[in-house]
Amino acid sequence: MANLNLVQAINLALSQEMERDDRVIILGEDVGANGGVFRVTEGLHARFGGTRVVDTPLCESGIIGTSIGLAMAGLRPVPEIQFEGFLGPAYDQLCSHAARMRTRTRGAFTVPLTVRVPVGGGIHAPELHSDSPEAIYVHQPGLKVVMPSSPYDAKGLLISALRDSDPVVFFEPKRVYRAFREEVPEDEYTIPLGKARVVCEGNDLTIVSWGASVIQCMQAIEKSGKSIELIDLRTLYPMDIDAVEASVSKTARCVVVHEAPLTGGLGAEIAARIMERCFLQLEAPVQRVAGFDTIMPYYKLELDYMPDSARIGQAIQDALAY
Amino acid sequence: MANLNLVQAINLALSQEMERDDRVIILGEDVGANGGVFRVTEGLHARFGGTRVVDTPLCESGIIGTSIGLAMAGLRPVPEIQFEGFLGPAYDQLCSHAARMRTRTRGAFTVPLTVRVPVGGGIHAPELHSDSPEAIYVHQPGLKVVMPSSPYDAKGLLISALRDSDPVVFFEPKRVYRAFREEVPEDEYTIPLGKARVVCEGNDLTIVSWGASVIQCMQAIEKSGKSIELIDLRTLYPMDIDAVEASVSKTARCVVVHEAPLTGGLGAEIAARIMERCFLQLEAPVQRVAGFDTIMPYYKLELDYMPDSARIGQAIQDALAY
Amino acid sequence: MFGSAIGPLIMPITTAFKTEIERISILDEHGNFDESLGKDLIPNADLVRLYEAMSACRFLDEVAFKLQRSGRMGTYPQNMGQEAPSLGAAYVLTKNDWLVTCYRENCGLFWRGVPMESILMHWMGDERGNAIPRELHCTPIAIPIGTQMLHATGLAWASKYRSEPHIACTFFGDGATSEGDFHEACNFAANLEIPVIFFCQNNFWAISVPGKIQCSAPTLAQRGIAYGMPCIQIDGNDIFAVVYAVKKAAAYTRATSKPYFIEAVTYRLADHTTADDARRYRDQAEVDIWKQRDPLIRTRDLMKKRKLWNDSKESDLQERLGKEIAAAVARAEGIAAPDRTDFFNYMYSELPSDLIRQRETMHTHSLGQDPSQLPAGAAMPTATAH
Amino acid sequence: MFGSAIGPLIMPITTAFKTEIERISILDEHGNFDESLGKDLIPNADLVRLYEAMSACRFLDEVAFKLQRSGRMGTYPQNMGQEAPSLGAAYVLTKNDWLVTCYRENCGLFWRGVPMESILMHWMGDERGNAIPRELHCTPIAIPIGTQMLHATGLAWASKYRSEPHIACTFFGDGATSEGDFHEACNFAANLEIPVIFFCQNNFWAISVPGKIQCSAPTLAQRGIAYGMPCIQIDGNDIFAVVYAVKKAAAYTRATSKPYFIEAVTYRLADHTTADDARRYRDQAEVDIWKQRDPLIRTRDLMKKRKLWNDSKESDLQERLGKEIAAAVARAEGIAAPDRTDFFNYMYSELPSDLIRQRETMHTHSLGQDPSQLPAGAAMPTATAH
Ligand SMILES: Cc1ncc(C[n+]2csc(CCOP(=O)(O)OP(=O)(O)O)c2C)c(N)n1
Ligand SMILES: Cc1ncc(C[n+]2csc(CCOP(=O)(O)OP(=O)(O)O)c2C)c(N)n1
Ligand SMILES: [Mg+2]
Ligand SMILES: [Mg+2]
Repeated sequence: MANLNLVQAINLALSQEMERDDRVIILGEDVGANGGVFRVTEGLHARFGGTRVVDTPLCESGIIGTSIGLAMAGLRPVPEIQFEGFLGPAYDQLCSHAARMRTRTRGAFTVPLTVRVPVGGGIHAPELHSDSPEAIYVHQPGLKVVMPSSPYDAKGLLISALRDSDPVVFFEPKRVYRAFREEVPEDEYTIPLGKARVVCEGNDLTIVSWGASVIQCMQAIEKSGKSIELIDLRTLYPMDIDAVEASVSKTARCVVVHEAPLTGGLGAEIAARIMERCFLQLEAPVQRVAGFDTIMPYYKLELDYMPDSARIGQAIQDALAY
Repeated sequence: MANLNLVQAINLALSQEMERDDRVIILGEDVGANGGVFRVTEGLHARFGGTRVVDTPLCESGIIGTSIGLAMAGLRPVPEIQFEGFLGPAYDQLCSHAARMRTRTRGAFTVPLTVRVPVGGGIHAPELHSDSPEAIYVHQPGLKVVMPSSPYDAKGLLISALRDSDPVVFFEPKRVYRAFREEVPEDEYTIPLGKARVVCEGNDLTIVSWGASVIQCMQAIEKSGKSIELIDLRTLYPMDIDAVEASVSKTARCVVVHEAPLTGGLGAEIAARIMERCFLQLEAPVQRVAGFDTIMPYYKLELDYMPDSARIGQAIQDALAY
Repeated sequence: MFGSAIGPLIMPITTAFKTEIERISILDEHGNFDESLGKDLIPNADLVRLYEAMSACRFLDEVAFKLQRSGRMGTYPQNMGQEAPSLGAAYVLTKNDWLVTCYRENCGLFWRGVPMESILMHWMGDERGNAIPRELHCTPIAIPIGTQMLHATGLAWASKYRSEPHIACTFFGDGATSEGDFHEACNFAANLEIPVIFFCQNNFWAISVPGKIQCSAPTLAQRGIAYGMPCIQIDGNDIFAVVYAVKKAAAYTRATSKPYFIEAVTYRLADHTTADDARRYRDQAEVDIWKQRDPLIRTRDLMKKRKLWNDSKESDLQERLGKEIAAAVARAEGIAAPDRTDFFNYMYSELPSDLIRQRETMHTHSLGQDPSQLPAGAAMPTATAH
Repeated sequence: MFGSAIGPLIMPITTAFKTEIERISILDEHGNFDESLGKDLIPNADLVRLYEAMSACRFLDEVAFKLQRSGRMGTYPQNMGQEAPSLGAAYVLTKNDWLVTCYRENCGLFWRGVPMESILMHWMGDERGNAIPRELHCTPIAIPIGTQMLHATGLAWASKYRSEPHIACTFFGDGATSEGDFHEACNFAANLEIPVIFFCQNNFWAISVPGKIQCSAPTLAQRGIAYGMPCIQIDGNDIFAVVYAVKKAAAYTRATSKPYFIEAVTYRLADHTTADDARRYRDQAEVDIWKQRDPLIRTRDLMKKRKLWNDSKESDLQERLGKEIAAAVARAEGIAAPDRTDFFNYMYSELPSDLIRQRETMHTHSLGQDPSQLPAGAAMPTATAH
């Protein structure tokens, strides 16, 4: 066991899997000697050499497109995209090819790649360094989408992703990178993709969230003084809607929290599914606490944009009072 | 008045606006002498010349990025992307720049472009020629998204889009292009963006849809023998949720129909909003009839993938029986 | 080498860079044959086989066209006139070298061993046409233009990573060279030293858009200069020039693990696809000139000159092809219809439970409804609202 | 011109293309000055102004660095060492020519008239820093690498469309030339004949990635050959070479409406940004060499040689800049905090009703809840569930 932050836990998972499986290679901008701009790949270049930890040209479509070819040939590339705001140029290769290759070729080719992408706001970064595009990739069939909220989960989920034979978009919440440490086993372990975690149990209301927002939710729960169950989805596709259903069947009230804009965000999908599954039990409409339908503002106002414990608290109150 | 199909109605809108406003220019692949692969720009090159109807290199990001520059300079570019499956390479320019320029520069620059994109399945086309990515662009703040279902609406909505000073993604359902004709006034007229149309009134249930699916909905309504209200959203962002609310408040039951995959599709957003606004009136969960969460299959099976009147009928029954 | 950050700065006007590009033609449309380059390039027996392969591809093309016109197939992109480039490459390369193609490389794919019915099935709207055995080292037909070259870069990199001697050869049109992904693939391969042959089929048109809108430079070959790649321009309707260039490129690429750029000048004699009408945008006079430059004609004439071929061999060939291709069509059309839920089956290595539910209930329930979760009595046509 | 589809095919090996690229250096780091090219290029009075402008930019850079280090500003990309390229361009071009920049072109932007506090405000996390008056013809700082060149293409096209004589000059780094959008912009401009100067600041690094990973060709200038553009390589730390090249490029571009490619070889003397630590990946020896090549030093030395400058002028300048920049910082920091709902206000020409509701209720209600639609008694903290 070691006391690690999110950056360290991911680094550990990467190095253990690289040790174990020489099909795993890392590629991206500044992942080599520099160890990535967040230092997530720190030390890996020194340890595994320049053939397995590869600095690429500055081109996100190229990084993903090349990774697709590597994966089709049987390797397990782990491309890094430096910030979620630069995933856009790779959208087409991810959605038109990575997501489709297995079904297109009836399984003759698969694309076992894991693209790591720092995500979200709250770190005083410049424009396009603070967005939350997860819903975009959940809407694309053929991809899996993961977003851990803690070091322990990150290690187990990343190992699962690296061993998965389908393309995974692995979002790493920047705000959590160095926010706290927790005990992370040295030994390898996996957390299955598609399984949510009940962070804390409760009877009055269910909160569903993922990524950095989970921390804001915990704060809000503490402040509320209510018996609230918090579900961290961990994997966004496939989504563990059974866990959500089980909880809401019990509590009859639900709040969903995410940083991405409200409209078309995953909160909508979760709300719709809760309605489909818990219609008769539901005592209040599912409340969504999300980014507003505006551009994520530059950092002077970013905290006004992002869900915080006050806004989550308001939603808890609204749901309970309904 | 003329009896026009969707292709002709759009062509008429384009030529009238080009006549009226020489800031309007068309650019894209094959839009010139060839008149576009669907012949939507037929005759415009001959009429307005090669400086206003411009064949570009084969590069969608380039087409949109250049259009952004044209629009920033005060022109009103109307780029065409040949099929929605090729909008992916332009995702970044649309979402990272077109959508953000006004707020980024506090209004010093605006991006009045209208990107025309044929969309959807049902025409026996090859792979990546039959998708429905509208939810992706609705989730991006700063864009407007339109999808007409009829020639009359198409002309009025397109003229509004061309005169709008924000970037508009104008999806044209391929399946409707030549499906039927209707009376379309010769004179210019506008249909405001953001206003839905009540296609037919009813009391038992509300169906919400847009694009080519509207036609399948009409068939299903006819077969059902029930009193069903059909709302064609026409504009997907800003969405006329007031119209949906008004109808569902009356009928207490709702089915949403779209071609795009279920998960993260706009049906989720509409369902979530109906729950938020009509919770106490709702007699059944909002039913979603959508594409499955799979890749749109090649055309042998495309009709099994797309919502048809049978599946819509099933949802009507489920909602009424709940 | 991109200058190092420490080199001296030299004044005032110096030459920073200098280059030139060769153009190769060995067997031209007038029957001229260059012995110096062409002599032992293609043994006679192989020449006959190559001609037969081109003829087969041409025959299939015509059959496919008719299938589309009679409603038995969807949109189909004819290959007519462009048989030589992919064929020459497939002929030179080994079976372990990747062919990463677009949609005008049928001839090379057939040479490699892809069954004709696979290609037909693809255009008949059936994914099973893409289930090509991995050991053929061919990727599926690429629909989004310009994207597949990056896959070639990755595939070849994997060979290099495993210290295997295999390279990739990727094909694309003149239009494709306008896409950003084309640039990224060339640049990736050049700078990371990945053994890819970038093979451009310059057929002067991208649907209706003329070549000069894709590239106003004197050649397309010079695209490669941007990446410091060796580049060559060849007569793409000359199977000898193709074989010459691919041999040269493959030797270089295999030896250095660096990419090579080939521009083959060719022409599509048919419409862009069966959905196109090329008369709207190009002159018949241009087409007529290129009909003279047909790769089949000049190859057949040379074979006749060399006494390898005659009219009766030709009619035997056509007869044999007629039968073979009819059989391929029968196989493509005869395959059992896919199950109506088939599109669920290859989505993931393991189907998520929600997709299993969607598949199972697709004809019986609304999408969001898990039958087991409906309230008692619900979803029965006669039940009343709660 | 991309060959026409009807040209003759010539045999067997011919030259398809041939070119060379010049490198220009006028005032080098040893004080050598080439009279033939440099003589009347920059009048003495202007030279002093240009030097002062570079000094101002350098001074601001140092202040900005300290602001970041003391927590008064976010991440900031220093411009140190790269003052000459954008300055020379802004000096040559007219106010109606577009400057489409990245983030190492402060010097050119200040010359054009962009207030220093705008740049500071941008990096202080305030969009108001981008509200630059349109008549300055500058676009906002571009964050996604490689994307802004396409905007330049559109802006310049609009001038051409309106028969205005204005061109665009767009700046980007060596790293940016790896992006697909770079390629698409160059190709668009070349083939559609749009008057853009593509100005590459090759500073040998893209954060930690060395230049040869972005371009393994001998020069970056030869990227332009792919598009048939005239290209030139210059010493980018030599304000004379910059002015020479931009004059030449602008004259060409304005006269022909065709693009031109400039590679300016330069170096960033600081870290990539304040979030970077360049010691992790580059040698101090390299930095030390480039410190000798500083554009300010050689310009100052020349001015002294020409008796235009001396130490007391230098200290006067520094004192003046100290005050001016302190005032700019005060303006940037003194601006009233934006309203907490400000990010709603520039989303659309007219705010959709749903956004109005979100703005109005953002601190009082859950997002989805329109207060007017809540059931009576709901959303009151003391109400009980229905
Ligand atoms: C990304 C993308 N954009 C547009 C299209 C539509 N399209 C199909 S083929 C084609 C022209 C391709 O031209 P070229 O690369 O020269 O190949 P050719 O057809 O001439 O062999 C176009 C525009 C596409 N398939 N993919
Ligand atoms: C599309 C995109 N990818 C990645 C980044 C992160 N990033 C910021 S600057 C930079 C390096 C840019 O190098 P170069 O173009 O040479 O400019 P320089 O910083 O050297 O002036 C990178 C990778 C980004 N801003 N945008
Ligand atoms: Mg072509
Ligand atoms: Mg650089």
